[in-house]
Order: sequence, then structure tokens, then C-alpha cells
Amino acid sequence: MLSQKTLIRLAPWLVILALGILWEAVVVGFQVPEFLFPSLSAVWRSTLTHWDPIMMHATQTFLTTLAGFGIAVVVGLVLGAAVGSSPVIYKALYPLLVGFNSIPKVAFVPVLVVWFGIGTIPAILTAFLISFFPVVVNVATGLATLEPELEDVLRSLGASRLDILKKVGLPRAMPYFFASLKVAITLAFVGSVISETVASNLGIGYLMMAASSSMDMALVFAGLIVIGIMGVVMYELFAFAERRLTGWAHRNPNGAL
Amino acid sequence: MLSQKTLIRLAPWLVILALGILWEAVVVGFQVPEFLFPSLSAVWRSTLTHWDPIMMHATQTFLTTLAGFGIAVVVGLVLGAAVGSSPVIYKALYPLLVGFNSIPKVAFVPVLVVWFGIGTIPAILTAFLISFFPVVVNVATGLATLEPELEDVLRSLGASRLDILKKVGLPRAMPYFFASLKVAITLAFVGSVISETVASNLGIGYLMMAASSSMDMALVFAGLIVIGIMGVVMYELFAFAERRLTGWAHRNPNGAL
Amino acid sequence: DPVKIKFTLDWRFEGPAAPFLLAKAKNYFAAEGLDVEIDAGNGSAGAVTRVATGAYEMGFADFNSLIEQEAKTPGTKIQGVYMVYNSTPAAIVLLKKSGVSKPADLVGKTLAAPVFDGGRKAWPAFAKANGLALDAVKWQTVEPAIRETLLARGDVDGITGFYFTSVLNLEARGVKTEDIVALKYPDHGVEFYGNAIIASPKFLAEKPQAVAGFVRAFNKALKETLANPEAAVAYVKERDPLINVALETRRLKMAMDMVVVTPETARLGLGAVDEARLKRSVADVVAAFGLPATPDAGALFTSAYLPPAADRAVK
Amino acid sequence: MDFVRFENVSLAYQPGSPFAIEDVSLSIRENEFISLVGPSGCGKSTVMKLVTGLKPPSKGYVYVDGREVGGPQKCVGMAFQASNLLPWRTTLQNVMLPMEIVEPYRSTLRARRAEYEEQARALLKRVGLAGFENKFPWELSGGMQQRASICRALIHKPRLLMLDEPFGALDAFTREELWCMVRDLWQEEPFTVVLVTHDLREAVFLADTVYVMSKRPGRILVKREIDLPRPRDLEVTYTEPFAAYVHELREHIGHIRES
Amino acid sequence: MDFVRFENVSLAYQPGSPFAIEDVSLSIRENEFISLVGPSGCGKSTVMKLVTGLKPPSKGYVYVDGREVGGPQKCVGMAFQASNLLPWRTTLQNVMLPMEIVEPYRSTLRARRAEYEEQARALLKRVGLAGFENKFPWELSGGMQQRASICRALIHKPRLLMLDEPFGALDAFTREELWCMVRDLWQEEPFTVVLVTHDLREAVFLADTVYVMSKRPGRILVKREIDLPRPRDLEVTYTEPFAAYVHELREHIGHIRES
Ligand SMILES: Nc1ncnc2c1ncn2[C@@H]1O[C@H](COP(=O)(O)OP(=O)(O)OP(=O)(O)O)[C@@H](O)[C@H]1O
Ligand SMILES: Nc1ncnc2c1ncn2[C@@H]1O[C@H](COP(=O)(O)OP(=O)(O)OP(=O)(O)O)[C@@H](O)[C@H]1O
Ligand SMILES: [Mg+2]
Ligand SMILES: [Mg+2]
Repeated sequence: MLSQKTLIRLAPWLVILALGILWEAVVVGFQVPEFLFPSLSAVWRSTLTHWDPIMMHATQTFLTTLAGFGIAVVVGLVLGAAVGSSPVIYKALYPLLVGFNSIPKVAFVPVLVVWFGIGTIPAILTAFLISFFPVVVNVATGLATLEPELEDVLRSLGASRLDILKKVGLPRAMPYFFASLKVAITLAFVGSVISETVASNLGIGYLMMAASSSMDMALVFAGLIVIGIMGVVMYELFAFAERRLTGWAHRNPNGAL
Repeated sequence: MLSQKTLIRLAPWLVILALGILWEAVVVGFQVPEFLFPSLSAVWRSTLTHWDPIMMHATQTFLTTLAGFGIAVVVGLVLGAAVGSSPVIYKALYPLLVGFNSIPKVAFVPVLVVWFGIGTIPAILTAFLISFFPVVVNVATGLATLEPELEDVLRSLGASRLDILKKVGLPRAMPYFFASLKVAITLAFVGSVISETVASNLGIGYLMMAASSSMDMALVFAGLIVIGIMGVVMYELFAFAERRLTGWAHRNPNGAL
Repeated sequence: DPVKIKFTLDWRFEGPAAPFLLAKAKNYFAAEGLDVEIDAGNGSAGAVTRVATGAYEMGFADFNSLIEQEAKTPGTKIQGVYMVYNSTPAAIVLLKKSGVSKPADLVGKTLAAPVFDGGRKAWPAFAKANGLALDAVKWQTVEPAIRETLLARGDVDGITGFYFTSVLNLEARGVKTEDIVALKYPDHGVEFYGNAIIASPKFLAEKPQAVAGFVRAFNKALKETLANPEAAVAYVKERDPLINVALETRRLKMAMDMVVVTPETARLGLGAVDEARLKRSVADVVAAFGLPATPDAGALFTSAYLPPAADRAVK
Repeated sequence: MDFVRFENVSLAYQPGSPFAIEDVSLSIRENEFISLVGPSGCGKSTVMKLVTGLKPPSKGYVYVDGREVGGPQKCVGMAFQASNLLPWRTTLQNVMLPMEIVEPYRSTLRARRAEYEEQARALLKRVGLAGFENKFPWELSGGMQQRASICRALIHKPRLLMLDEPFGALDAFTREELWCMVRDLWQEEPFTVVLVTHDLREAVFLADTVYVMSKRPGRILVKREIDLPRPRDLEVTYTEPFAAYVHELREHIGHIRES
Repeated sequence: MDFVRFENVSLAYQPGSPFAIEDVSLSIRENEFISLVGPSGCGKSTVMKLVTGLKPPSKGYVYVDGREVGGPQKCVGMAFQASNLLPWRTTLQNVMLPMEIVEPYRSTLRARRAEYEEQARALLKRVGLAGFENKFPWELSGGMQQRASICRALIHKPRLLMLDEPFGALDAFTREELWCMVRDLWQEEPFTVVLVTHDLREAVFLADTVYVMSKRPGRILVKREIDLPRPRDLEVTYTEPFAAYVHELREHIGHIRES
């Protein structure tokens, strides 16, 4: 039998392999037409054929997403800290934020285009608009659920509210924060890609639209997979940072991470 | 001066009022053309004119969203529990989930439409697909950050893993869970609306497409606002449940809630 | 200093965009003292909005959307300066097995199209011209990307769309060319014009020379494209390496044959309009779209920037 | 037959780190009341975790009830050093927790909830927490939390009771009352008890056997049987033999500190 | 001048709920060492929260250093009943926390971090935690956590030291060592101390004045000055007057329990 450790290391690859085989088998077995759902092998061939343009578009999307995500993290932290530490701000802003985030961001892209032209800036802004909310919610929840006992440690030293936030609030909220990053990065990708499909000459979103209007579904799926891979890469980065920064919270030997 | 309590009660209304005035002032003041960004008063008139169809479409979207959201919560809880309590499942599924969620769900709608026909089911599924991930991430994080001391209380009684999950894991993860609901419900609305814009004759998404194709931007914005309001209504429901179920975690008198 | 022009296409970089890209690549614009930046669009109505808001100086947009814009927000004053598509490329596309071969057969059928689709919006004009009731067909609203899929699978009886997009899409979904029936709007009494080069009023007022130069350069490129479509598509490929050259060449040729080279352009030359037809078509659009006002046809299109007729002649 | 047996048990919390306890051997008879004393950080709580199966030994073997301990036990009641009450449960709900887990209570809980809750209330009353049943743990003082946690360890009448400094946060009088309570419960219906404490009087008053542990890494240095007659009354603490025991143990521990 | 003064202070945790402490008046001189004893749940920790300004009184007034307490104080060092170490900080980082907050250390921390860390290490060594500086709180035993928390209360040489049952989880010997440590620090450079304890010997050994509180709602029943000569040696605990004090206090508390 495999040891637990080897199993854990291999697990993601095994699952991906299994999914890949399933995909190919279903598509080939049920003769799903290519224009609907191409086979994995077709996607693979298409990826190889269009390697250079895919890389170029992917780089654009990646950088755009990172920029939007970066803004989202900063804004999310600040808003989350405000919402989580003041009942007035909480009550005042939260419903509004929820309402705003129920709206598909794609509706704003045309407006952004008018203000900023098509291309990178609307994509960055869309990525930002779509992804800051989870950060706000989680940071706010992390702060609001801070044990008063821990806060008292700082308060008994006469610490200012900002000190308390910095020394207990935010560290305590770190596990929440990292959870939100995982959601936010996926949304940031969604945001920039959606914006690219509506208004851009560049990026995976554009590539997918172009491919789908030239009926190259294999290329569309290649684009999807590239986005997925970029998402996973970013996730692994956070997972690394998370292990380093919130190891204290993940000390449960039976838990994951 | 207003008392803190009154201030808290009034805060959301004041902010909304302020935003409304700002909106109207900017649009009227800068003479923003209506086809780009209509004034609030125009949106209001349009809402009154089209009250009945808006209500009809809103009901459809609301029910669709609720159905998708319901599935997402159940699936999210189950997956989150699995991911959060087993290192193997964590490693195996997490990257895949992240990858999948980096992909704009709108790309799947055509496939769903082909499989399930046009209308409600693809919308429900899109709402589900787009909104389960935050639940998974937060429940998993809540479980993974469970203090081993609390788990030991159950373990010392010889409790099964399922008991531990039910009696400590999930209650401890409740604050995380509720945080994720707030994100998930907004995404569920986005999902069903997007799906409706792709293929449906019903729902706010359809209404907005129809309105925008006849350049009735006021109606488009009315649709957006209705979605926002539905989001806020759902949020208030969770906020109520949250106060009742996780009061223990929100006992910090300086915190929000 | 060259005059900067931000120009938006109606759609992505596809075959029919070839003349624009060719003109840029071969420096025809530069020769006119212009620095043109060409962006992909996301719909021919969207292009009108982009120009209307001032984000773009010029664009390639559906002329009927321009009529609608002017009717709904009078005073926009965007003008068409070169009518590239002499008629609307809209068509109702069906499969032979539906048994439809003429408009009268459409009664009771279900057609799929986005609400903003030109063909769907122009349906009242099509119905009127062919003596059909307005509610003779049922509509199913879908995204552009999946209507051909639904048709190929038989979920709907037909679709509306741009002829040269829908037919090619259907073929890619495994439908044979001979199984496709297309009721092209221009062939069935709908006199709508198609896509035109449009310019914002501000730009027209401030840089009329630049507009004229743009049109001149474009006209030259269009003629070159007509003469050698294969070569023109190479410039599309250059701009977007992802395109399928064979497919886009076919698309370009279909577009040329259907809406660029028509009896009217043979008579008036490329880019021009027939004043009488323009008037009629504006009225038809107003009726079909249910618009609140009828804009002045003369203000919507100006022939002032067109190159001499000789330069625009086609056979 | 020994009920609990340690055979040369060592434990390192991380592989490779120094042992927290080393080469500990001891055996506890069924229904014996033993007490574990030793300097702070010597590994007393660690021994508790080994007995209950919360930690597996790095070396050696732990047997409970004749079987090697391979995981958490079913017959245990444990009061942790930090009371570890679940913050989302009221005091009463915390005390009721074992009833929701441990058989036979678990399967009869639905039918007999009222009866069990009555037992829990009675127990809470006995430790002086009447009226606090519906308070949350963070609404209790430190000593009250500790008492609630003792109730949670007792409610399901475990065969093996583990008490980790259960009375540390209590004043002398409350403490002595609880000594008597534990003594009475144990006399009425004997069970096996492991008591960790720093109070030597407590150890001598309650236990049959006192084990003294060395500094880190903890080893068993002394095993002292307490031959005071049962049942013991609080009066016994003022007698000469009692004082002698306490004195002797105190000497041992003093020795350890100096070494 | 009194350094700390309570004037008829009452506190209810929730408005409308019964008082946790009621009508408490007391005054503590600058550099006085007082001790607070009383049955579990009587409100000793509550008094601590009032002094440090963590809670405002429901009735009455609290003054520290001549000014009414309107919020957390700047000159306080507090060891909480539950050690409340921050789990994301190592022991050393936990002890260093006050240096990051309290002036004048805060502004000189950058320049003199090494020096301050040295002080923290020295203090940790003094309580027997040398070698555990880089462990996280959950890697320490209960008693070790308590000792780390005492260090955190002392590191910034507060003018007012609040100790809430600081030695409860320690064995007798460690405990006495720490008594002596606190005594020495206090003798060297006097400061005001409020010590909550259940150990009457501890109270008498360390304090100038012992206050005895009643059962819930807590009131001050007895104020007892301890007239043992300073500096006191551990030997003093074996003397007759010492035993008399302890006995007297014990009687008082016994009285309270019965009432
Ligand atoms: N979770 C842990 N991870 C790493 N080391 C630990 C852990 N728990 C305890 N230790 C170490 O094991 C040793 C023994 O700890 P233990 O808690 O058993 O002591 P103890 O005898 O109960 O002390 P006290 O009387 O202070 O509670 C200590 O040195 C401690 O640092
Ligand atoms: N956060 C709180 N909310 C509500 N009630 C509380 C809270 N903290 C303490 N109390 C109540 O106030 C009373 C006094 O508590 P306090 O913690 O001051 O007691 P104590 O004297 O320190 O007891 P112990 O010696 O057990 O620590 C108790 O009855 C307790 O239930
Ligand atoms: Mg211990
Ligand atoms: Mg207390």
C-alpha cells in the first residue's frame, strides 16, 4: 500500500489523470460532437498548434488579473477592517456591498470602456470589482469574531484601536483572509476574462471569443484550461504563504493543510 | 447628537440616500448621456412604468437563484467538510476546484443549454456552479483551523469522526460558513442572471438584455437595482440566522454585528 | 503630426474586417496623415454607443442601430460617412428538413436569436414585406454563440443572424451546405442598409480632412480586398494569428457577394447610398423597431466625404 | 488484572524532538484512585493524553482494560487542565455533551432527555453552579468553568475518570467540598481515577497511590501507597500520618527541583 | 494620595442582570501590594477588569492615579486568569508584546530590540522557561503558559501590576520561587500590585493588605493589613504570626461559605 504521505503527494495528479481519462472517454464514447464539447486530445492538439498566441494572451490575462486582484486585496483588507471593527460602518456598508455584488459585473464593462477605452484598464477594474467582496466579508468576519479575551490583552496595555487591529485583529483574521484569497483569485480571473471577451484585443477572454467565432471549440477549451492552470498556480502561492503565516491556526494534526 | 443605536439603525438608509443623491447629481451635473448611465430618476420612472414585468421576471430570477443557491450550500457543506477534514481529499480536490472556479461559468452555459434545454435548469445549475466554491473554501478553512483542544474533548469521549464533525467541527466553522453564504448568494444571483442573458425568455437577465437591445438603459439599471435589492433581502435573512446561530462567536462588544 | 483616430470595429478580427486591417498594415492611413488604432468590437450596436460616448472617434457600426440611437436620444448627430454593407446581412436560416423554402412557410415556426440581433429586430419589416403577421413566428431568446447549435440539434426550427456567420457556423456543426435554407432579408423586400463607417459629430466638425482621408484610404483598401480577398485575409491573420484563414476567406467572400457588391453599388459605386431608399429604409426601421421619432435621413448619412465616384466604381 | 498499564512509555511531541516523558511504567488496578504529582511541565498532562489515547506513544505500550490503546477510549471521562468548554453551548449543554456521544445514553437520549438533564442539573447544583445552567462558558468565572468541566467529566459515569488539575482555580473551601464530592461518588460506585494535582494534601486525601514524576523529561520517581483508612473524612487531613505523607511527598519533590 | 480608588462600585455584565460585584469601595496606596481573596465566582476578576478600565462600572467611580478611569490604562501590566497568550506568537514574541505597545519602549524598540529581547529572555529564564523562547503557546504545558503570561505582565515594568491567580497551575516549589521573584522585583523598585489568589499563604506572604470578598454579588467584607516585617523571607511562612493571619483569613472565608 502507498504511504499516507505519498498518497497525499500523488493525489492531485491522480485525480487530474482520472478526470482527463473520463473526459476523453465520455467524449469519444458518447460521440459528443466537437463543436459542443471537444475531446481532451483535440484540446491538446489545439494547444500545441496555437502555443505562442496562447502564451501571449495568457500573459496578458495573468498580469491583468494580478493587478486587479492586488487592488482587490488592498481595498478588501481596508474595507473589511472598517466593516469588521465598527458596527456603524458594518450596518451602513454591508447591505450596499451585498447588493452591488449581486449584480453581474459584466454589466459595468461597457461603462468602463467608455471611461477608460477598451483593453487592460477595464479588465483590471472588472477583476477588482468582482473579487474584492469575498476579502471584505472574510476579513470583517474574522475581526468580528475576535475573542474579547485576546483583545483585552492589548487593551490592558492601553493600545490604540489601530494597534489592536494590527497586533490581534489582523493576525487572528489571517485564516479567514487566506480563505478569501482563494475565492478572490478565482473571481479575479473570471472578471478579467469576462471583460476581455467584451472589450479587448488581447487576453484569454479575447482568444476564447475569437476561437468561438471561428468555431474552434478545442481552442476555446484550451483557453479555459490555461485559465484554470493559472488559477491553480496562484492558489499554490497562497497555500505556501498560508502555511507559513497561519501555521498556528492549522495545528490540528487531523485537519487538512 | 444621535445616539449610537439610532445611528446604527439609520446608517444604511443614510448611505443609500447619499449615494442616490450623488448618482443623480453626477448624472445631471455632468450631463452623462442616458444611454450610458441613466439618472436615478429615469430609472425610477422606468421601474414604475414596467412594474409588472419587472416583478414577474424578478420572481423567476429569485426562485431560480434560490434553487441554485440551495444546492450550492448543500454541496458546498459536504465538499467543504470532506476537504477540511481529510488531508488527502484536500490535496486531491482543492487545486482542481480552484482551477475550475477560475473559469468564467458563462462558458458552460451553452453546454448546459444543449443538455438541459433553454430556461430554468441551466440558470439553476449556473447559479449553483458559480456559488458553491466560497462555501467549500470557508467550511474547509473553518474545519482545518479547529483547535485540537476542542476536538480532544470529543475524542476523549470516543466520538466517531462524524460525531466530531457534527459536534465541534461544524459549529466551530459556523462563522466561516455564514461569511461564505454572503458571498455565495451574491454569486448565485450573478450566475442565474448571466445564464438568463445567454438563453432564456424569462428572468431579470432576459429583461436586461431586452432592455439594452432597445437601448432602454433606464430599464437595464432598474433590473440591476432589483437584483441588488433581492441580494440585500437574502443577506438580511442570513444576518438574522447568523446572529442567532453564531452569537457566541460575535460576543466581542467592540466588534460588528 | 499624424491625426490620431480611435476606431472600433463592429466585431472581432474576422474576414470582413480585412479592408480596415489592410489599410492600416499597408500604411494607407499613414499616407493620409492618420494614426488609426483599430479595436475589436462586441456588437454593431455597441459600436454606435462607443462612438456616441466619445470613447472612439470613428467606428464600423450597424446603420440601423444608428437610426435607433438618433431616434431615442435625438441630437447625438453621429453620421455615417461610408456605407460599406449596401444591405443588411440579416437572414433567417433554417434546415431544409423544416420544409420551409419561402417566407410564407414560416408561420408557426420557432426562431432562436438574441433580442438584439439585427434580423430579429428587423422581423416586423420582413413580415410586412412578405405579408406575414407579426406573431407568425415564436421567438426563443439565446446568446449568439449557441443559436446554430440549437438549430443543428433541431431544438428550434430556425434562427436569425448574419448570413455569412450563421451559415458558416452551421457548417462547422456538421450541417451540409445543401441542407441549409437561408431567407436573406435583402432578397425578400427588406431595404435596410447594413454596416457603415460612422464618425462622431465632434470629430466631423474638427477634423473633416481626417475623415475624408480615412474614407479614401479605406476605399482603396476595400477595392484591393475585392480584387484579392485571399491576400487581404493575410492582414487579418497578421493582426490575430488565431484565425482560421480558409474560414475567414470564405466569410469575407460571402460578405462581399451578398452585401458589398450589389446592383445598387454597381450603379452608385461603393460606399454611397440611394437618397430615396435611405429615406424609405429609415421609415421602415422606425416602424419595425417601434421608435418614438423618425430622424432626418439626410442628417444620418453624408456623402460629403466620399471619394470621387470613379474611385468607387465596381462591376 | 491491571486496568491501565504503561510499559516503558516515552513520548516526543514532534518526531526527533526531546522526549516529554521517558520510559514511564506504571499500572493502575481497576477502581484504584491514583494521583500524579510533579513539577510544572514534567509531563503529567502528557500521561493523561496517553491513557485516553489522544496521543500514541513514541515508544513503549499503553494498555487500558487489557487492550493496547489504539485511539480514543470509550469509557473515559476527562476534565482537561484548561476547561475546554465549547463556547457555542451553554453550561448545561456542555455538561450534556457526553450523553450525546457515549452509549448507552446516546441511544436513549431522545426518550429520556428530561431525566438526563435532571441529572446534569443536579450535578451542576452540587458543584455550586445552580442558576448558571443557561449561561455560556464565557459568562462564567474561571473557577466556575473548571467546575462545569468537572461535571462534564462525571455526567456519564465513566469507568475511567481523568482529572487534570481540576480544582486549581478554586478557593480552599470549594475545593474541599469537591474533594468530598469526588470521594463520595467514588465510594458509592467505584471507578478508576487518575488525578493530576499540585496540591499534595489533595493527592494524599483522595488517592490510593501517589506517583511522583521527575522534571522534564518526566519519569516516575516515586510510587507511594497511601494507607489511610477509607472512607476518609476531611478530619483525616489534620492527623499525624496524613501530615507525614504530605511531608514525605514534599521532600521528594523538593529533591527533584534541586537535582 | 491613593493610587487606585473604588467608590461604591457595582457592575452588572448585562444591563438589568444581577450585579457581579456590588458597592465595592477600596483604596490602594501607591506601591502598595494588596491581595484579593474570596470564593470562586465572587467577582475578583471583575474587580481587575474595572481597575484596568477593561469594563466601565455600572454604578460608582473608579479612580487610578487620581483620574477617573475612562478606558484602558497605559501604566498597567496584567496577567490574566487564563493566560491568553496569542497563539500566533512564540513565547518570546508574546513576552515582547508590551514592548511593542507601551512607551517609552515602543519608540525605542527598533534601535534597542536586542537589548529588550535580552531582558525578555532573562525574565523567561527566571521563571524556568529558558529554552522555550521559540515555542508556541500550545507547545507549553499549562503551568508554563502561566509563567510566560507572568513575564508578559512584568516585562515593561508597569506602575500597576495586576495578577489574577498567576500561580494556580504551578507546583508548590515553583510557586514559592515565583513568590520570591515577585517580592524581589517589588522590593528593588516598588510598584503597585493587585494579586488575586486562592492561596491564603500566598496572599499573606506577599501582600501589605488582604481584602476578603463575599459570595456573589461580591462585596468587600474584610480588609486585613499584614504587619509582617519586610523584606520577608520564605522562613516567615513557618512563623506563628504568619499562621495566625492565614488562620484568621481562612475563618473569614469559611464564614462566608456558611452564610
Ligand atoms: N502540543 C505540544 N506540542 C509540543 N510540546 C508539548 C505539547 N504539549 C506539551 N508539550 C511539552 O511537553 C512537556 C510536558 O508537558 P505537559 O503538559 O505534559 O506538562 P504538565 O506536567 O502537565 O505541566 P503543568 O503542570 O504545567 O500542566 C512540556 O515541556 C511541554 O513543553
Ligand atoms: N463576561 C461575562 N459575562 C457575564 N457574566 C460574567 C462574565 N464574566 C464573569 N461573569 C459573572 O460575574 C461573576 C464574577 O465573576 P469573576 O470572574 O469576577 O469571578 P472570580 O471571583 O474571578 O471567580 P474565580 O475565582 O472563579 O475566577 C460570576 O458570577 C460570573 O458568572
Ligand atoms: Mg498539565
Ligand atoms: Mg477569576
